[in-house]
Order: sequence, then structure tokens, then C-alpha cells
Amino acid sequence: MSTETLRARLRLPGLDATNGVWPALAVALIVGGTLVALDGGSLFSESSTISLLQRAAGLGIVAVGQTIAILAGSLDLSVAYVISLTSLVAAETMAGSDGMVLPAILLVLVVSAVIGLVNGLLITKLRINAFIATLGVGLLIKGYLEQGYAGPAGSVPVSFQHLGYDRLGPVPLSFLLFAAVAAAVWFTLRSTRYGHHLIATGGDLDVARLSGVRTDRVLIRTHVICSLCAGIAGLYLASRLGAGAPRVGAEGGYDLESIAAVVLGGTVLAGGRGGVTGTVGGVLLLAVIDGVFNQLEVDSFFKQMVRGVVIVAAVAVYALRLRRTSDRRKAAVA
Amino acid sequence: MQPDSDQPLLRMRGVGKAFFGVRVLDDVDLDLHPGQVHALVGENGAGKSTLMKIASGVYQPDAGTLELSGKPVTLPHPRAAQAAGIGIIHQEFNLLPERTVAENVFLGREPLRRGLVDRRAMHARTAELLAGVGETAIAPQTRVGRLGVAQQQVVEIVKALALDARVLIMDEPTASLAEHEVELLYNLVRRLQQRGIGILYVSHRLTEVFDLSGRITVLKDGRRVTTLDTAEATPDTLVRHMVGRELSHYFPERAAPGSAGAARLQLAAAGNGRLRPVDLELRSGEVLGIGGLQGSGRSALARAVFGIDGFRTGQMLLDGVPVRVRSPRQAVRAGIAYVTEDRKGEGLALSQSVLDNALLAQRAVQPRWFARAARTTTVRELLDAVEVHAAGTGQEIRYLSGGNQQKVILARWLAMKPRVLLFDEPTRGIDVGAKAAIHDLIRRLADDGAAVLMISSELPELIGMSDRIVVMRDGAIAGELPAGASEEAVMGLATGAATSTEVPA
Amino acid sequence: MSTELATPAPAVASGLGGGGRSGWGVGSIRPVLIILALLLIAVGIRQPDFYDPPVLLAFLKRAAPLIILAAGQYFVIVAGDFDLSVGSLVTAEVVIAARLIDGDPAATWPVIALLLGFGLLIGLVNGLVTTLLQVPSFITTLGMYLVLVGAVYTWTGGSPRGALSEEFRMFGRRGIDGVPVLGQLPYAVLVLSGVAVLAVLAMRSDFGKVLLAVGDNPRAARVTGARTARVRTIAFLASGLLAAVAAILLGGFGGVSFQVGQGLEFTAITAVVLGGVVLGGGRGSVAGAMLGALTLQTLLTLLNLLGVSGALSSAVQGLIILAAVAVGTLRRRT
Amino acid sequence: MRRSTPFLLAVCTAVAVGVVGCTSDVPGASPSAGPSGAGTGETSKFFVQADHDNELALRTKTATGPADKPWEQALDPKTVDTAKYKKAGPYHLCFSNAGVGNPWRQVGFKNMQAEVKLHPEIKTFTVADAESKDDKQISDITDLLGKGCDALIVSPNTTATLTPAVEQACAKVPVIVFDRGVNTKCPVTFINPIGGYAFGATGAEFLVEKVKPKGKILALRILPGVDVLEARWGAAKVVFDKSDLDVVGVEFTDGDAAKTKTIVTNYLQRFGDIDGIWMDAGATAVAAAEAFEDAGKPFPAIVGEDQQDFLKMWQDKKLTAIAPTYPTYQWRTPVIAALKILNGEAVASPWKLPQPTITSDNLSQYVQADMPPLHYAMCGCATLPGYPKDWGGK
Repeated sequence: MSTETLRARLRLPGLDATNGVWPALAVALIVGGTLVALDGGSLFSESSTISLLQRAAGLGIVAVGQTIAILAGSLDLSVAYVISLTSLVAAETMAGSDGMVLPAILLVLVVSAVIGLVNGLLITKLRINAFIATLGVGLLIKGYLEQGYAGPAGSVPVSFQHLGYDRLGPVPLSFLLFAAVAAAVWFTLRSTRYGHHLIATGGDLDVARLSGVRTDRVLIRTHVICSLCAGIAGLYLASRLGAGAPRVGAEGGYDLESIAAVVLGGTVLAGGRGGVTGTVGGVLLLAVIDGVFNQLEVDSFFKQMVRGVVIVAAVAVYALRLRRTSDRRKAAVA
Repeated sequence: MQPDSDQPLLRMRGVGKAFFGVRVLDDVDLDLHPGQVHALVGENGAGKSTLMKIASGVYQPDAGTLELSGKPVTLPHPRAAQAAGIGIIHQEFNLLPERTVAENVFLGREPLRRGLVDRRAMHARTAELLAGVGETAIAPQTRVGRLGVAQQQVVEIVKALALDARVLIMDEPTASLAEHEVELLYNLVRRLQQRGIGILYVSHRLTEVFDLSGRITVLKDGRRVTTLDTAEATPDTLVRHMVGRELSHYFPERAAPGSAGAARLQLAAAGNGRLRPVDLELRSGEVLGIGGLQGSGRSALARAVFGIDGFRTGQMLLDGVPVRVRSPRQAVRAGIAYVTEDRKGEGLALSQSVLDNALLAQRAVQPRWFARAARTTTVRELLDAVEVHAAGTGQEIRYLSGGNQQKVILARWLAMKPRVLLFDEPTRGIDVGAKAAIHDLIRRLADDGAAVLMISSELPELIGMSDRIVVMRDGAIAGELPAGASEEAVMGLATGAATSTEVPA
Repeated sequence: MSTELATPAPAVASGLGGGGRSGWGVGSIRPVLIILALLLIAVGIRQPDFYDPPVLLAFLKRAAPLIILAAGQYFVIVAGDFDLSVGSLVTAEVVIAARLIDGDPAATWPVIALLLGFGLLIGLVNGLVTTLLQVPSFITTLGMYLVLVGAVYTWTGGSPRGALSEEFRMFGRRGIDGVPVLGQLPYAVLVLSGVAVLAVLAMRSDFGKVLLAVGDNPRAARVTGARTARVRTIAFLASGLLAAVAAILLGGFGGVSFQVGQGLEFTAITAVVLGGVVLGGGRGSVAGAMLGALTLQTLLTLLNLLGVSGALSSAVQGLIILAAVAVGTLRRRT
Repeated sequence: MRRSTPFLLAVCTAVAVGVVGCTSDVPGASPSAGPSGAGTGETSKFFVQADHDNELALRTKTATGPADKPWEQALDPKTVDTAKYKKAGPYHLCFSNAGVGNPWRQVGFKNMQAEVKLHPEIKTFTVADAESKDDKQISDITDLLGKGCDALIVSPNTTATLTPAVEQACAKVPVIVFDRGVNTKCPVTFINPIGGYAFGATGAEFLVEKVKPKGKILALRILPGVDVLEARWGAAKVVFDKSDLDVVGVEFTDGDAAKTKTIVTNYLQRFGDIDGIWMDAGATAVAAAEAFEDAGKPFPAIVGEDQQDFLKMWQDKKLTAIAPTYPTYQWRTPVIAALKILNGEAVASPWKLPQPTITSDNLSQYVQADMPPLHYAMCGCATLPGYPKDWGGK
């Protein structure tokens, strides 16, 4: 125990699964880098770096939202369709005119917030399991999209496309947006009451409730924020694609991919443990794997297999580490 | 500002509550004055916890009123209760293992600076509070999950203190504490008393009630039986009020000295990560009591025998035959039964029926493809034999009282006809009536030739039940005492006052 | 009409495996029975000849695969896990069958045996990774999903090869002709009833009860002598096996394609939940799960009969699910 | 708003059905409720009259070029000068592929790879697979531009969304777009067969000719929002609207055989019999036909595509059928075009390839028993290296 208190006094982070993703990322970069180099390409050439970060951005923004949903002990399977919907809302509202950019952004935020609110209310007030609730909402949006849209619609003005195409050196604007969103959420979790209450809610609903946390509000707010992130991702895709695309979310597999990125980042699916930093690592890891295989021109199917194995393996390692620590803990107690 | 003490801090009038149409609380009055320790006693299911939950804003009363210092209040939410200055310490820890001590203590009311959580203030304040209860070993930044049970309890109390509560509700606060920690709690309670805080103290342990309380309210079947000054009360009168019948709780007749049979369970230098090599002999027909403080290795011993955290070194013999028990399953098959101290966590499948819970062991260990009528009938008989009170064997077990749940678990094991039974705190959180019944059962099992090992933190129980008492300390056997040893003797060995040469593992 | 529909209800209710209770409580099958009855009435009104035995049987034949999948998914869910890999498993099985049979009737039976074996194998892997490596089943099976999809495409070079033999397709397509009253008795229906009976028996057996206990409180189950890891693994085996059976029927019914399994995992889970089974385990009956699947299929048929466009059906599906689950939970709380 | 009305309506229906259950009086939701339930619904906003007429006209034109190599032929070509791109080999060819997610693209991609093998002057052939994700394909293109390609072939995932990326590319290298177009004229050439309108019309006209007046037609579509498929339906719709056929339903099948069969079976129950099946893609033609077989109904007049399983069934069961094609040999042409461009030879732009139709007369020459069921007969790949093994044949 005394070493523990020392460690705590020195503000050293305890052994935490979320740290695990960074070594993994390093390994991926080194191994991948060498493989690509042997193949005669370069993983770190400007163009490939750009497209790597570029692709990390979209998923990243969604994954950050997904992170807090999972941290709060919930889950959001509707994000993919929210992305598609908001990309359309954005593009159709802008309809190519610079003047409409701001209104469109606002509208997108409102729409996604409302969807998040619905998710939250279904889960808290009607007590529907988050899995089913968000799945159902997703289906509703899907139906609306399939019914209403026969393909890409609307168009965004060039001024708005900067978000999708500009960059500072090798770093795309969109990646900075991702970083900003992540930072904001990280800060929220660390330094606001809501953040503390969120993690408490995910850790143990009853404890949080009995400690005076309004868990329902926390969950609702969490789902709103999660949807907002999806909305922002939708905005980014709209600017990237120059139009709204009714299937971009589903085809991108953002729902399961984001969850994968989150757990890859060491956040526990059961909630209450983990964080945004891990998720950022998870997203980068997936992006690097993607990039490497792109450079090596490995066919996408094989890539998918590897992705599946990596995810399971990573979580298995985390689980192992958790058990080790908890064993040590038990030993200390007895 | 101190309200004058003739005005009650908390006044409840005609409080009633029903679940699914079942009245669990009916027209209850209660006054709690500043600086008063008001004990709330009654059997399980008497409505104590419901009353507490109403007082702490978890439940809303269907009828009746609450007043705080004369002002009527409604507590729609625990937060409202906190704001009103009502704090509650629950029986089970309400802590988040993943969060730091400070984050736990201030959960739900984190101090803010410019709208943001002020960690520095949070840590400083927590350190103060910890110092206030004489606990300096804990750093506010420590993750609670890394603390020991007793320390977590302290955090739990500090968490309530952080409220500056005027009213403090304590639900079985000593349930998870070892004897020497109880003393620490006593001092705490008295200190709070001096601060003019009113304490609603709920406990099954009458000794505590008499040690601490100034006034006592007795509940039975959701109604208030009586409220009286502790000075006027005696244990017997109190028990009479609680169970509605004269019941001076004496323990069942011990086995005649020397009547114990052959050695059933023998441990030879058996140890593991938490236990130093232990030598122990458990004979058929005897009840062997295991005493010791929390974390002294009592439970670790039982869990090792039962194969939950099995022995790594040494040898274990059943009826003289060496056995290796690596999992509970193997233990059960070897004829060992284990009644856990953590009923909800380890004992019961709460959503399943009484019958399914009672049948679980047989089904798990000797699965059949087609339901066995014979099995079911025997288990039904056993359930009757141990006098389980339930709406029916099909009822979900979550709705039974602790005592009845414990009886179901007993029936479950009896059906396996075990040779060795391990009881870990068999009567924790169980009301007086059921207690006696369970004690009788344990004794009867021993008389029928089973070998019983019984862990208990409750010294009267330990001494009253056991034919021999082994006391543990720091994961090793500190010493053995004969039947009817004195509480002092037990505590002496447990705390190391007797021989303080041992060094912690 | 409603009475003739309602009568089977008690029969089914009494025949439940496991924790299903009559009444409105969680795990009760009454809500789904009522919804099903309403849907059946509606269908009957729009298409009076729906209750002619042959038509009804044809309907059951189409519903059989989903019902069987739901039964498999039930075992996993009631043990507290998920199986997201069934959809891709179905696809894999069909594609494998086509390539191995390659139109050769003689190969039919060996291949069927192999398919069942493959289903068990996948279930085994899911189970072991989940229990031994303690990876949350959501992640395990998500990974398995990715691996299977990738593997199948890689193996077939991206487009199914070979062809199914008529003998193989018989199970999903044909039936015993000339049965009095019924006309044709589809093999699929026979298989379905076989699976249903076995599933219910399994849940009434000791294994079923232990499975429920494990899903309810694994620690308690273990301390009572249950081999929790083994029990959960068996649940995954069942899921894999039944997925294989469903695949055989689906392949027979529709023939080879990569789409055959798409999204089935979510449909199955939805069906199970619709049947009153609680995600997280320990509550609900296999009969309910299968009825849930039947209800879902009926709903789709009805939507088609009502001329609700294909695009919309997903939206309506989502709505019905939310409504049903919400009603279930609300009823419980009053 | 307009689009959301039927949505709401159906939702209300659902509430009625699912929750209240007062379905006995839901005539409001009779087949006319959903737009697709009756008639052919609204005209897709993808429908462009001019292109439509142009394509239908093209069907009768005769192609210039080697008769035995339709993938080198072009319909009334307007050539463009490419001298400015002339450059000495060996070449580095790049290809941004939308994806290989379906058999058609699989066969096509195999054709392209084989075609590359035919040309030693192609030193490296770099492919980026977008996995049918628009945003990935955009990144892919930027990525490829960093690799020093001499020419870039693009098969866009969607038209609108890829346009900016392609414009970027045009500035750096000669770009060849095929299959799906982009909304910009910057590529050197755009290669595709006559197109969707022709495909759709051919099938529809066949039904008009074969099915008795007032006959019931069921239109089966893969999924909405894919321009090629939208065009096919757009043209078919024009034909049907002009005819006296009764289109009883337009359904989306997701290309799932089982789902298709279920839908068709439901329609057979609902309307007793269906006289003609129109499809925007042949993938599920067999399943649709089987639905009739299993229901013990006579086969309808049916529109399929050039996939082997359908052609085989057609031959065995003597179906009344037609198979307009969207030939996969068009995947060979971009490589040929790229090399022409790099040689400074003029190329047709746009490069319209002929789009043969399989009828019962020429059916026998396209049935290839030893090829996989989902292989596309119109692949022009029989002479390519690695055939038939690489295409999964034996």
C-alpha cells in the first residue's frame, strides 16, 4: 500500500490498460514502416502521411463521441446513420452558397443533438437497452434516408471544402479538428463535474445515483454529445465529398469501427474505465494498419482479417493486464 | 446555526410505502434530535431499509410527511436529501474502485473553481477529513480499488462526513468491520454526536445499539412497535418487541466433549498466496469456529479449502485421503459445501426462482437432460425443513429476506449431503429470528456427523456455537481455544496482544 | 379469429425453456405473443388465404432460418454474451458449400457434415477467446465477424465459385409433397420444429437452468460448482451450429451469394430482444426468442402486403422494435 | 417535405399495426400508400432526358474498330488529341478502384489486371482499393498522385463526391475515368458502354413486347442511389409509363437472393400471378425465377443479366428472357486508352463502348458451363492470359 500512496503522491499514473495502445502503435509504426520501406515505398512520405491522418480524422471524431458513450456504460449504434443524415443536411442547406455555411452548421448540430436526445430519453426514461435503442433509432434514420434520397445530394461551397482539403504542412485541417474535439472531451472528462459524474455513472450506476448524481441527465447529455460528434464528422465528410451522401456512414462502417477503436484504446466496454487519449491511440493504430496495407497494396479483405485479429488480441492483452493487477490487489488486501 | 435540541432535526410522521401493492411501511413516526444517536432496530423485512431510503431521498413515501428542523420537506432525489443535510452510509460500499479517494469522497458535489472541478481543493479537503478520523495512511489520489476493505469503509464514512450532514444515517456500519475497527467507529460516532449531528443508527447487533444509542425505535412488519430510551430498555425487552415473542437467544447445545468423530478434513502445511502454511484438523460432528480480524486469512482459508483460490503448497486430506481441489466444482464433488459471506455477489442467481436456486448445485454438478422429479421433491422438502418463507418456490429469490435467502442456500447444500460445510459469516445481516434457526441447523448438521467450519466476526456467535475456536492472524493460525473461551482471549489472539511476535506477511 | 390465434399462447407459455415467466415481467413472452397475434390478424385481413395450410407453411419455411438463428443467439445472450459473428458465418457457410459441392450431388452430405463442423469450430473459438482470454464477447465476435468476411472473400477471390447441388438446396427449397391437407410439407419446417423442440428441451434440462444461472450471476454459479467457462462456450457452440443450420436452409432457399448473411446478426439479436429476452443474461425464454423472430418475419410480410416500400420497412421495423421493447419494460415497472 | 409524407404515413401505419393493432381498418395503407406500391412512382432526379435519348439512339449505331474486340470499339467517336501527354515508356500506371465488393467488379478487375500483363511497357501498376468508401477513394487519389504515376485510371465510387479529387488529379497527370462518370470534363476521356438508360430500356421494351396487355410487372432493384442503377430504372419507367402494362411493385432486394425470393413470393401471394419481372441487375434473377418455380407458377417473362447462373437456367428451363449487359470488358479499355494517350495517339472522348444484348438466339454462345455461377459472360476475357483459372473457372 505504501508504495501505492507514494506513487499517488507523486501523481504517477497507475498501471492502466489505456497505456497499452501506445506501445502497440509504436510497434505498428516501426514494423509497418520497415515493411513498406522493404517494399520500396515509404510510410512516412508526405502524401501517405497526409492520407493516413486524413482518414484518421473522420473515424476519430466519431470514436471520441463513442468513447464517452461507452465510458458512461452505454453505447451508440446509430452514429453511422447520423453521419449520413448530417452530411446531407449540411450539403442541402448550404446548396453551394457561402452564406448558408453557418446556418447549415448550426442546423446540423441541432439535428444531431436532437437525435442524441432521443437516444438518451429512450435509454433513460423508457429504460430500453442502449444496444436496442440506438439500433432502432439507426434503423429509423436509415429508412428515412433510403426513402428520401436516391444518392448524393446537395453541394457545399468551395469555402467550406477547405475543412476537407486544407492542411498545415502534412497535417490536414480535419485532423486538427479531430484533435480539438478530442482535447475538448478529454478536458471535459477531467475537469468538469459532468465529466466526473459521467465516469461515475459508467462505473456504477447505483453508486453514482446514491451519491446524488443525476444519472439520467448525465446519460442523456452523454448521448447528445456523442451524436454531436457524429454530426461534426458528418460536416467534415460533407466538406470532403463536396456533397451529402446517404450511405457514407454505413459504408464507412463507422458504428462498429468506432467501437473497435474505443476498445482498442483500452476503454472497457462495461464502462467507467478508460479515456479519450486511449481512443486517439486506437484510431491512429487502425489508421496506421490501414496505411501500411495500402502502401503494400494488400487486398482489402485480408486487411479486414488482420484488423479483426488485432482488435481481439489487443483486448485480450488488456484483459490479462487487468487480471494481473486485480490479483495483486487482492493479495495486498488479504 | 444549531436548532434548539427540543426541536427535532428530522421528524417523520405517518410515513407509508408500498411496492407492487405490498405494504412494506405503514404509518411510521420518528423523531431525531440534534446530538442524538437514534437506533432503528427490527427483523429483516421490518421496513428499516425502506424507511432509511425514504429519509435519504432514494424512495418517495406514498403517505406521510418529512420535516427538517420544523420545515416540511420533500426529497425527490438523493441529491435533495444531501442538500438538506442528510447523509447516509450504506451497508455495501458505495465506492468506485476505478476512481481516486478524493473523487469518491466528493462525487456528486465536486468543489468548483471558475466552473471547473478544483482538484487541489478536493485533495486538500479530503486529506483534512481523513486526518479528522485519524486515517493518514490513505492518500487522496489513491485509486479506491487499491485500498483494503477496512480502509474503504473509512473512505465511505469520510464521504458521508464531507457532506457536513446534520443528519447521518448509518446502515449496519459495522457489518464489514473487524472488532478493533468497530472501536474506531464508536469514537467517530461520538465525535459526530458532539458536533450536534443527529445519527439514525441501524444495526442487528444489539450490543452496539446499547453501547451507542440514546433512543431506540423498533419496527416490525412495516409498523412502529415502540420508541423508548435506551436506558429503559433491556436486550430481552427489545428482542420481544422485535420478534413479538419472548426469545432470549441462547445457542443450541454443544456436542458432548470428546464426542467428536474421526478427522474429516486435515490440512498439512497447506498454503497459498494469502495463507502461510496451515495445519488444521476438522473432525466429523464438531463445529470448528474460526476467529480473527478482517483480512486475517479466515475467508482465504475457507476459499482455499473450497478451491476458489486453492492451496498451492502442502496437502489436504478428506477422510484421510489426499485430495487436490482446484475448483469449487471439485470441492462440491468431494462433498464440501461453502456458504459464502457475500450472499448477493456469490451465493444467489437473483433473477431465478427459489427452486432453481436451491437446485443449482445438483444441476451444476450432476447435470441431467431431463428434469428429475425425485430431486425436485427432495429439495422442496428441504426448503420446508429449513422453514423458508416465500410466496412459493417459483418466486424470484430477490424478493426474499436475507434470512430466507440464506436458508435457501442451506437447502441447496443439504441436498448435496456434504461431508464438510464451510460457513463464512452465516448470520451476517440476518434478523434475530432467522439467526437462531440457522444456528440450530448448523448444530444439527454437526450432530448428523458433518464436519462444520464456521467463520464469524460476531464473538458471541463464535463462542456460543463452536466446540473449538481457531483464531487467525496475518494469514496464519495464531492459536486455538477451547469451547466457551472468553471474548478477551479471542481478541487477544486476533489482535496479537497475546503474542505480538508475528510479522505481517 | 383472435381466439383461434390466442389459444396456442398458453401451450407455448407452459412449454417455455428457462426463465420465462407468464405475465408481464421481464422475460415474459406475453408481450411478443400479443404483438404477434395482432400482426397475424392484420396479415389475415389483408390476405385472407394466408391461413390456408400451404401458404402458412410457405411462410414458415421462409421464416425458419431467422427463427433458428434467433434460437442460437438466445443461448449466447441468456448466458450474458453477444454473437455478432453469425451473419458473416452464414455467408461463409453458403460460399464454402458452393465451392466444395461444386454442383456434385455426391458431395452434398459430406459437405453438410463439414458445414456443421465449421459452425461448431467458429463457436468454439468464440467461446474460448471469450471465456479463457476474457475478451468481451461483443469484441470477440466483432473480430470474428471481420475475420470471417475477410477470409471468405480472400479464399474465393472475391466472388463465389462452384454451385450448390439440388440435393443440398432441397432442404431450403423443397418439401414432402402430397401431404393431406397441408399439401407440401417443407423440409425447412421440419428442421425448424426439430430445432425448436431440442432448444426448449435443452432449456428445461439442467444445462438450461445452469446456463440461466451463469448468465444471471456467473460468480455464484461458479461457487456453486458450475463450469461457467464451459457452459458459456457451449452456448457459443450452439449459436455456431444453429447458424450453420440456418445457412444450409438459406443457401437452399436462395442460392449462393455474398449478401445472404448480411446484417443477420442484428436481426437475430433484435428478434431475441423482441421475444422478451434481456440483454445481459439470466432472463428470458428460448420460446420467446423464437417467437420474436417469427414476429419480425410476420412484420416484414405485413409491410410488404401493405405496400410499404422496401426502403421504408427498415424504419418501420426500428419503430416497432422500440415500441415493443418500451412497452415490455414499462409494463414491468407499473 | 414531399419525400417525408409517405415516410410519416408508413410510420403511422406501423404504429397502428404494431402498437394499437387496429389494422382491420388500415385501407389508408393499401398498396397505393407507399409510392412504390402502385405504378412506377416519381421520376428519379437522376433522370436526364438528353442523355436518355442519346443513349437509346446509340443502341442502333454501329461501332468502329476491330469487330472481334468490342472493348476497342467506339460508337460514333469524337477523338481528342493527346500529343501533349506523349512520353517514353516504361510506364507507371495507377488505378484508383472504387472497390471489388461485387462479382461484376471482381470479374472486371481481373480483366484489367490481365490486360496490364499484355503490355510489357507497363513497368508498375499501382492499385488503391477504396473499399467503396468515398472519403477513402479521395485520399487514395491524393496518395497515388504522390507516387509518380504517368497516368491515372479512376473508377469512381460515386459521381458527385469524387469530382473535386479527380479535378485535383487532372492538374498533375492524364486521367482516364470509366464505368461511373464524374461531373467534370477534365479527364482526358471517359470510358463506358452505352449505359444505364439503354440497359433499362432494352429490358423494359422486351417485356412490353412479350407480356400481354394489362399484364402485371414486378420491378426488382438492388438499392437506391446508385446512378447507374437509377438510370436503368429511369429508362424502364419511361417505357412502362408509355405501355399498358401494370407495374404492381418496385422493390429493393439489396442483391440478396433469399430476400428477393421472399419478396417475389409475397407478390405472387398478393396478386395471384406476375407476368413479367424487370430487374436493374441480374444478380438475383435466378432467385426471382425460382420463386415462381417453387410456387408452382409458370415462369414469367424475365429480364436478367449476363451472369452464368442465369444464362444456364435460361437455357435449361427454356425461359422467356433477355439479358441486357453492362459488359465487364470495359475494364480492359482504360489500360489500352492510357497507353494510347501516353503514346500521344488520339483517343475517343467520350469513349462509348458497344453494349451487346443476349437473346435466346445468341444465348448458346455465352453459356460457359465451366465458369463460376456469378461470372459475367460478356467479359471478353477468353483470350487473356490466365483464363479461365484466374476467373475461377476450370
